[in-house]
Amino acid sequence: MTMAEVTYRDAVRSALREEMERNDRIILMGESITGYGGSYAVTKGLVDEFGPKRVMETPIAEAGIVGFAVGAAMGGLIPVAELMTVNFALLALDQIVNSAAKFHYMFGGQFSVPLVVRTVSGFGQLGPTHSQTFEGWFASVPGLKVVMPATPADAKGLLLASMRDPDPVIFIEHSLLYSTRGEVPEGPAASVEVPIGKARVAREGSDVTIIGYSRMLLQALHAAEVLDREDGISCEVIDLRTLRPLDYPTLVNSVRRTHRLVLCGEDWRTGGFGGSLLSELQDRCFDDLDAPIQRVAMRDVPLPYSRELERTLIPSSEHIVEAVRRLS
Amino acid sequence: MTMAEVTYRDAVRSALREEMERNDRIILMGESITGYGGSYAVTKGLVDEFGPKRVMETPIAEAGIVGFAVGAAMGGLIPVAELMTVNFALLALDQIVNSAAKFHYMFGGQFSVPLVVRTVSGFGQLGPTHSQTFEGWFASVPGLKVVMPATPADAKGLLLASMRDPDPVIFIEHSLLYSTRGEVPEGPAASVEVPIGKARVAREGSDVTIIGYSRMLLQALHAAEVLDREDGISCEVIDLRTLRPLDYPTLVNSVRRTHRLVLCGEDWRTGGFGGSLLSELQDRCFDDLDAPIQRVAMRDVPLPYSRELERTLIPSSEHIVEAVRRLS
Amino acid sequence: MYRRMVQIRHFEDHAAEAYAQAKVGGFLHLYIGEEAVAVGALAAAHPNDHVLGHYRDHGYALARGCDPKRCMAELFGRETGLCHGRGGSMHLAEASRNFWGGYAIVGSHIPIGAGMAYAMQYLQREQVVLDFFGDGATGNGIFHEGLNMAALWDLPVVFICENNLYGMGATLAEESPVKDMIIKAEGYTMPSLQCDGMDVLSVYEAVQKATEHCRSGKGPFFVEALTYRFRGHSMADPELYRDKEEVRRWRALDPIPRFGQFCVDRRICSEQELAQVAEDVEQEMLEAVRFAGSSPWPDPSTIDKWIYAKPIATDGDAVVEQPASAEVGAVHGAEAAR
Amino acid sequence: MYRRMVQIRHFEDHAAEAYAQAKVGGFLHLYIGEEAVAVGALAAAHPNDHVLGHYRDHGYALARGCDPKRCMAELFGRETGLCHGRGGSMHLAEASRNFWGGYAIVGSHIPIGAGMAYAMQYLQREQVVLDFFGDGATGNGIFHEGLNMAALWDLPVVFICENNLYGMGATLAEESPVKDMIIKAEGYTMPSLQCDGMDVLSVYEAVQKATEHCRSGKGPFFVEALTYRFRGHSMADPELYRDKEEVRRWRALDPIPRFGQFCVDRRICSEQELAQVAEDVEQEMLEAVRFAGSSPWPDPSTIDKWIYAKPIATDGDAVVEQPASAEVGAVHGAEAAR
Ligand SMILES: Cc1ncc(C[n+]2csc(CCOP(=O)(O)OP(=O)(O)O)c2C)c(N)n1
Ligand SMILES: Cc1ncc(C[n+]2csc(CCOP(=O)(O)OP(=O)(O)O)c2C)c(N)n1
Ligand SMILES: [Mg+2]
Ligand SMILES: [Mg+2]
Repeated sequence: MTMAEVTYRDAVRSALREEMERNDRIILMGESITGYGGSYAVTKGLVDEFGPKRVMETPIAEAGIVGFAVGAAMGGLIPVAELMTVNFALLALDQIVNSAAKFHYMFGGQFSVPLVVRTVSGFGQLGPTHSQTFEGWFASVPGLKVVMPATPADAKGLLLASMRDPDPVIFIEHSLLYSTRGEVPEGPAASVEVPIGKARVAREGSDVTIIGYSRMLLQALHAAEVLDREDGISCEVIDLRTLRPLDYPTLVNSVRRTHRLVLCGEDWRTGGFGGSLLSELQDRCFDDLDAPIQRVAMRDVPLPYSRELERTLIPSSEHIVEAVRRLS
Repeated sequence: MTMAEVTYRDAVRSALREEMERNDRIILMGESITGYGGSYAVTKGLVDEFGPKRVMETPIAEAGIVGFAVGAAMGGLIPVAELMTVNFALLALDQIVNSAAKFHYMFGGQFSVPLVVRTVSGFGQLGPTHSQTFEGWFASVPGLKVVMPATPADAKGLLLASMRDPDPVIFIEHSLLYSTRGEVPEGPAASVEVPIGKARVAREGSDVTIIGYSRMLLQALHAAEVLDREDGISCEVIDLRTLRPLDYPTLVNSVRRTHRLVLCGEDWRTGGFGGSLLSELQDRCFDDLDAPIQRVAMRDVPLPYSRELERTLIPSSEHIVEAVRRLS
Repeated sequence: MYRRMVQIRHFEDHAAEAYAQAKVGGFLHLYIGEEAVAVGALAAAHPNDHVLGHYRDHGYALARGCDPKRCMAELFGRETGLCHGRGGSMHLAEASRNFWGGYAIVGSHIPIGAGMAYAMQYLQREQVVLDFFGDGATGNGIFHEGLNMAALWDLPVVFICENNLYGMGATLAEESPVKDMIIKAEGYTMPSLQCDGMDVLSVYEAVQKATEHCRSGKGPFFVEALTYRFRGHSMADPELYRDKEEVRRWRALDPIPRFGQFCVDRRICSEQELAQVAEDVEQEMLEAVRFAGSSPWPDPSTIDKWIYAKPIATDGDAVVEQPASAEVGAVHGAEAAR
Repeated sequence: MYRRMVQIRHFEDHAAEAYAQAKVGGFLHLYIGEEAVAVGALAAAHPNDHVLGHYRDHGYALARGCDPKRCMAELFGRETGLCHGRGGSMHLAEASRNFWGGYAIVGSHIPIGAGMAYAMQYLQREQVVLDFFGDGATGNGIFHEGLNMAALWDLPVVFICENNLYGMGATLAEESPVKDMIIKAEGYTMPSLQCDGMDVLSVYEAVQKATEHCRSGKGPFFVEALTYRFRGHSMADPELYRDKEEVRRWRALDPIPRFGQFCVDRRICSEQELAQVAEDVEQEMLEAVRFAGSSPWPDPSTIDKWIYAKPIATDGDAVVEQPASAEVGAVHGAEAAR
C-alpha cells in the first residue's frame, strides 16, 4: 500500500471527498462550511466540487442542524453535520441524546439513524465558553458511538468507518491537530478504513501504561520519550481512538503487564471521561494495580482567556511525566 | 425545635413559600406551574398566594427560561426556574453551562448569578427519552452547585440554602420521593437551613461504606437493614446531599474505617456520577481499600417503557445488597 | 373517515380504562376531541407520504392504518407492540407505513420532519412530509429553527399545528403573544391555512391544498387546525386551569356526531350504518385489549437489543468485529418503506 | 458621537496590529464599519440603561465609556483588563456602567436581556435594556424564545439587530428566507424600525424612539440597523465569500467621514477640529496599548478565584463553612450599578 504524508485537516477532507464520490447519499451540512470553507478550513472547496445540495450552508441553529440531519438520515441520506466547536454542541444535545441516540432503540429497531456529527475541541485563548470539551458526556450515552482520532491516518480511516456505520457517530477533531502531519495509506476505502471500537498500542513498554486519545496521545508519546531518556521508565502508550464502545481487552491486557496506569484527557477532572474510564478499569484490574491510577486532566476551572493562565492549565506532556513519576 | 411530619413535596413547597414571603426578590418561573400547579403539583396554590408576577407561567422554552432567569438574576432578582424534568434540561444546557456557570468567572467576579434551577429526575414507564438523569454532567461543571435531597428535611433545608446562595444551584428532586414523609423542623429559616456541601452519615456502621443520594439513599438504608439482619454486615450509609461541591472529608473518614465502599446512583454506569466519585475516592483512599469499589448504577441502556423490562433495570436495594455481598 | 374517527375514540376510551386498571403506565395523552385532525389530514395525504407527530399520537397511528391490536399492545408494554414495548404510548411508530412516530420532546420532530422532506427532495421522490405538533410547541426555539430551514430550502413539508388552546396547563395567551398560529408562519414567508379542527372535511381540504402545494415543488406549507382536547392533558391532569363551561361548549362540537350527521343528511349512509360502525369498532377494540393483555412481555434477555444497529462487542477476549455493512440502507427503515 | 466613533476605529486598528504581533490571541472580531450603530444607540440611551451585546463587543464598551486602557488590557489578557484577563476580547464587561458584556454564544444573551428587562419592570425602575446581536443570531431558536417572552410580558427591552449581511461566511440569503429582519418581529406583534446603520443620526433617532416606547411601558421594540463590517468576520477570515467590489461600495459609506462631513457642513465643527479629534484619540490609543503591554499578567495562584461567589472548601480536614450571606445583593453587580 502506498502512503502519503498529509495533514490531519487534509485527511479529514479527503475522507469526506472520497466517500462523497463513492456514495451520493452523503451530504454535508453546517455553519460557514461553504464560502468560508469551514471555521477550520476542513470543508474548503467541497461545495465547488459537489454543489450546494450536497454541501449545505445552514443557519446558526445547532439543534435544528442535528434534528434536520436525523430526519434526513431517516429519509435515506447519510448526513455529516459539522458543529463548529464542541462548545456549541450543547445547544444540540437534546437532539443528539434524545433523538439520534434513542430512535433505533425506542422504536424497537425499526430504523436506524446513520449520521455523523463532526465537531472540534481545542483551546488557545478562546475564553471560558469556547474552550470546553465534553467527550465524557457523549461517551456516557448508550446509542452513540464516539470517535476521537489522534493521527491523520486515523482521522481519515475512522471518518470513513463512521460514514459507513448505521449508528449515530460523534466524531471529535482537535483544532490543535489540524496542521500536524502523518502518513496516510492511499487506496480503496476498505484498506484505509479504521474500525470503530479498536484501540491501538502506539508504543510498547513494560513499566507503566499511559492511555490517551486525540491531542493527549501526542502528549503521551512525548512524555514516554522523556521518561525513557531521563528516568529509564518504559511506558506503553495506548491510543483509545474510540471512546464508546471502548476496547477494554486491549487496555486490560496492557495493565496486566505493567501494573501501573495513567489516564490522560483534556476535559475537567471531575466528571471527565477519565473518571469513567478509571471506574471501569479499577473494576477490571483491581488486583493487577500496584498503585492508584493516575489522571491527567483539566483542573476544574472555566479555562480563562489570558495566555499566562491558560498555559499553566492545559494538560501537557509535562503533567504526564509528573504523573508517571508519582507512580515510581 | 418543633418538628412536623410532611411530604417531600410539601417540604419543597414550604421552602418556596416561606422564602418568597421573606424575600420579595424571589420569583418562580416554569411550564405549567400556575393553573396546573406544576407537573408534580409542587407549586400548587403559589400563584394564588403570590400572583403571576412572582409565579410566572412560561412558554415551553427551556433554554429561554434559563436564559431569562440568568438575566433576571443579573438584574437583581432571585429566580427559581422549574424545568419539568431533567430530561428537558438538555435543551437548556447551553444556558446552564455557558451562561449561569460562567459569568461570575469570565467577567472577573463583577457579578454573580444567584438562581436556582429546580428539576426532577425519576422513572416509572416514562420511556427512553423521559427516564434519564444527568447529575454527573451537572456535577462536572465548575461554577455550578448541585444538590439532590433525599429527605423532606433536606428538601426544605437545602432549597432554602440554595435560594440564599449567590451562585447558580441545580436542585434535583425525585419524582418517586414526592410522596415520602419525614420530620421537618419548624422555625426560623436559619434553623431549618441545611448547608450546601455537607454530607450526612445517615446510618453508622463498621464493615462497609455505602454512599447514596436522592432516592438511592432510601434504597441504601433499606439494603443496610437487610444486610444487618441476614448477613450480620454492618453498613455505614452516607447521604451525599450535595454533589458539587463534594464533602470528601466525611466520605474519606468513613472509608478509612470500613475499607470497603459501594457507590449508588441511578444514572448510566458509563460516565455516570459514580464513576467520577470513584475516581476521586480511589485516589484519596487507595491504601485503605481492601477490595475494588463497587458501583450500583443504571445499565447502559435507554430505559425502555415496558414495565417488565424497566423493573429489572432500575437500581434498587437488591442491587445494593448484591454489591455488598460481592465484597464479602 | 367516520370509521377512523370512531376507532380512535373507542381506542382512547379503552386505553383510559386500561390505565385506570394499571395495565397501561407512564404518561397517557388522549386524542379524544381532536380525531378530525389526524383523520382528515391523513385522508388527504398519499399513503406513502411521511407522517410524524407528537406524543399524543394514538390518533396518527390509527389514522395511518396501524393495527389497533399492536398499538394497544405497545401501551401495555408487550413484545407484540408496534415498538416491542420499548417506546410505549408516546412513541408509537410503524416505519413500514411511513409513520415515523410519536415524539415526546416537545417540538423536537419539527426539524426532523424538515430533514426527511429534504431527503425526499434530494432523492426526487414525490413524497410529502406531514408534521403534527401543538400550539405549545410553537414557543420552543426548535420550532423556529425547523420552519426557517424548511422555508430556506423550499422543502415539501406540511406543518400541522393542532391549536387546542392549551399547552398542558398553559393557556394560549400565556404561551404566545399572537392568537393565530398561522401568523408565526409569516416570518418565513410560508403560505398557510387555518381550518376547523372539529370538522374532518375542513381539515381534509386544507391539507389537500397543502400537500398539493408541496408536491408541486413550491415549498413548505403551514396548516393550523382549531381544535380542543376533551380530556385532560394526560391522565394525571386535575384540569384546574380551565372551566367546565368551556369544555362543555367544545364538546358540543364533537367531530364524530357532527360528521355522522353530515353523512346522514347527505344520505351517504344511514343512522343504522353509523351505529353498526360503532359496534364493529367496539368489537375490534375489545379484541385489541384482549390481544394486548394476553401478549407476552418482552424477554429481559433482549434488553440490549437495538441499542445499536451495529453493536460492537468490547468485553470478553477480543473486540468482535462485524463485517462492514456496505449497504447502510439495509437496516434503514426509510428504504424498506418505499 | 464623532469622537466615540473615531475612538472605536483607532482602537480596532491597534487591536488588529497587536493581534498580528501575537500580543492578542484567540478570536478577534473587529467592529470597523459598524461604529455608528453602537455609538448612535448608546447616545440615545440613558447612561443607566442596561447594555448587552455579542462578541463583536469593543464598540459597545467604548461607546458606553469604558476606559480604552482597560479594554485593551483585557485583549492582552492582563490583570488590569476589564475582566482581569479572564474573558478576553469577546467578553468585555463593566457592570458598574451597566455594560453587562459581550456574549460569545450566538444569541444566548437575547433571553438574558429579556430577563434583565423583567427585573427592571418588576423592581419598577425606569431602566431599559439594549440588546445587540447580528443577523445571523436570528436563525437560532434562542432568538425566538427571547422575543416571545419579551412580547408576552411587555418587557422594556430594545432588540437591536445589526444586519451586516453576513453571519460569519453565510450570506443573509443563506441564513434567512426574509431579507428584512424587522419582519421577524411581526410574529410577536413587536413594533419595529429599520435604520441606516452607516448613519449615526439615523441609529440615534430609531433607538430614541425605541427607548421612549419601552420607557412608557409599552413593551419591547425591535430595531434593525443596516450596516456592514469592513473587515473579515474575525482575524482568521480569508473572506472568500464576498467580493471586493461589494466591500468597496460599502466602504464608500463609511460612517465616520460621513458624520464628519455632516458636522462640517452644518458648521458644528471645523475640519481642523475633526483632525484634532483623530490625533487626540490616536494618542489615547497608543497610551492604551502601552498600558496594556506593560500591565502585569494575572497571578496563576488566583486561577480558582471567582469560580464561585461563595466558594465552599471541601478538601482538607473539614468543610469550611462560610457565613450565610444574608444579603445576596452584596456580590451582585446589578445592585452596585444603580
Ligand atoms: C421540551 C419539552 N418540554 C416540556 C415537556 C413536557 N410537556 C409535554 S406535553 C406539553 C404541552 C405541549 O402542548 P402542545 O404542544 O400544545 O400539545 P398538546 O398537548 O396540547 O397536544 C409539555 C409542556 C416536553 N415533553 N418536552
Ligand atoms: C451558538 C453558536 N454557534 C456558532 C458560533 C460561531 N459563530 C461565531 S460568530 C458567528 C456568526 C454570527 O453572525 P451574526 O449574528 O450576523 O453577527 P456578526 O458576526 O455578523 O456581527 C458564528 C457562526 C457561536 N459563537 N455560537
Ligand atoms: Mg396544545
Ligand atoms: Mg452578521
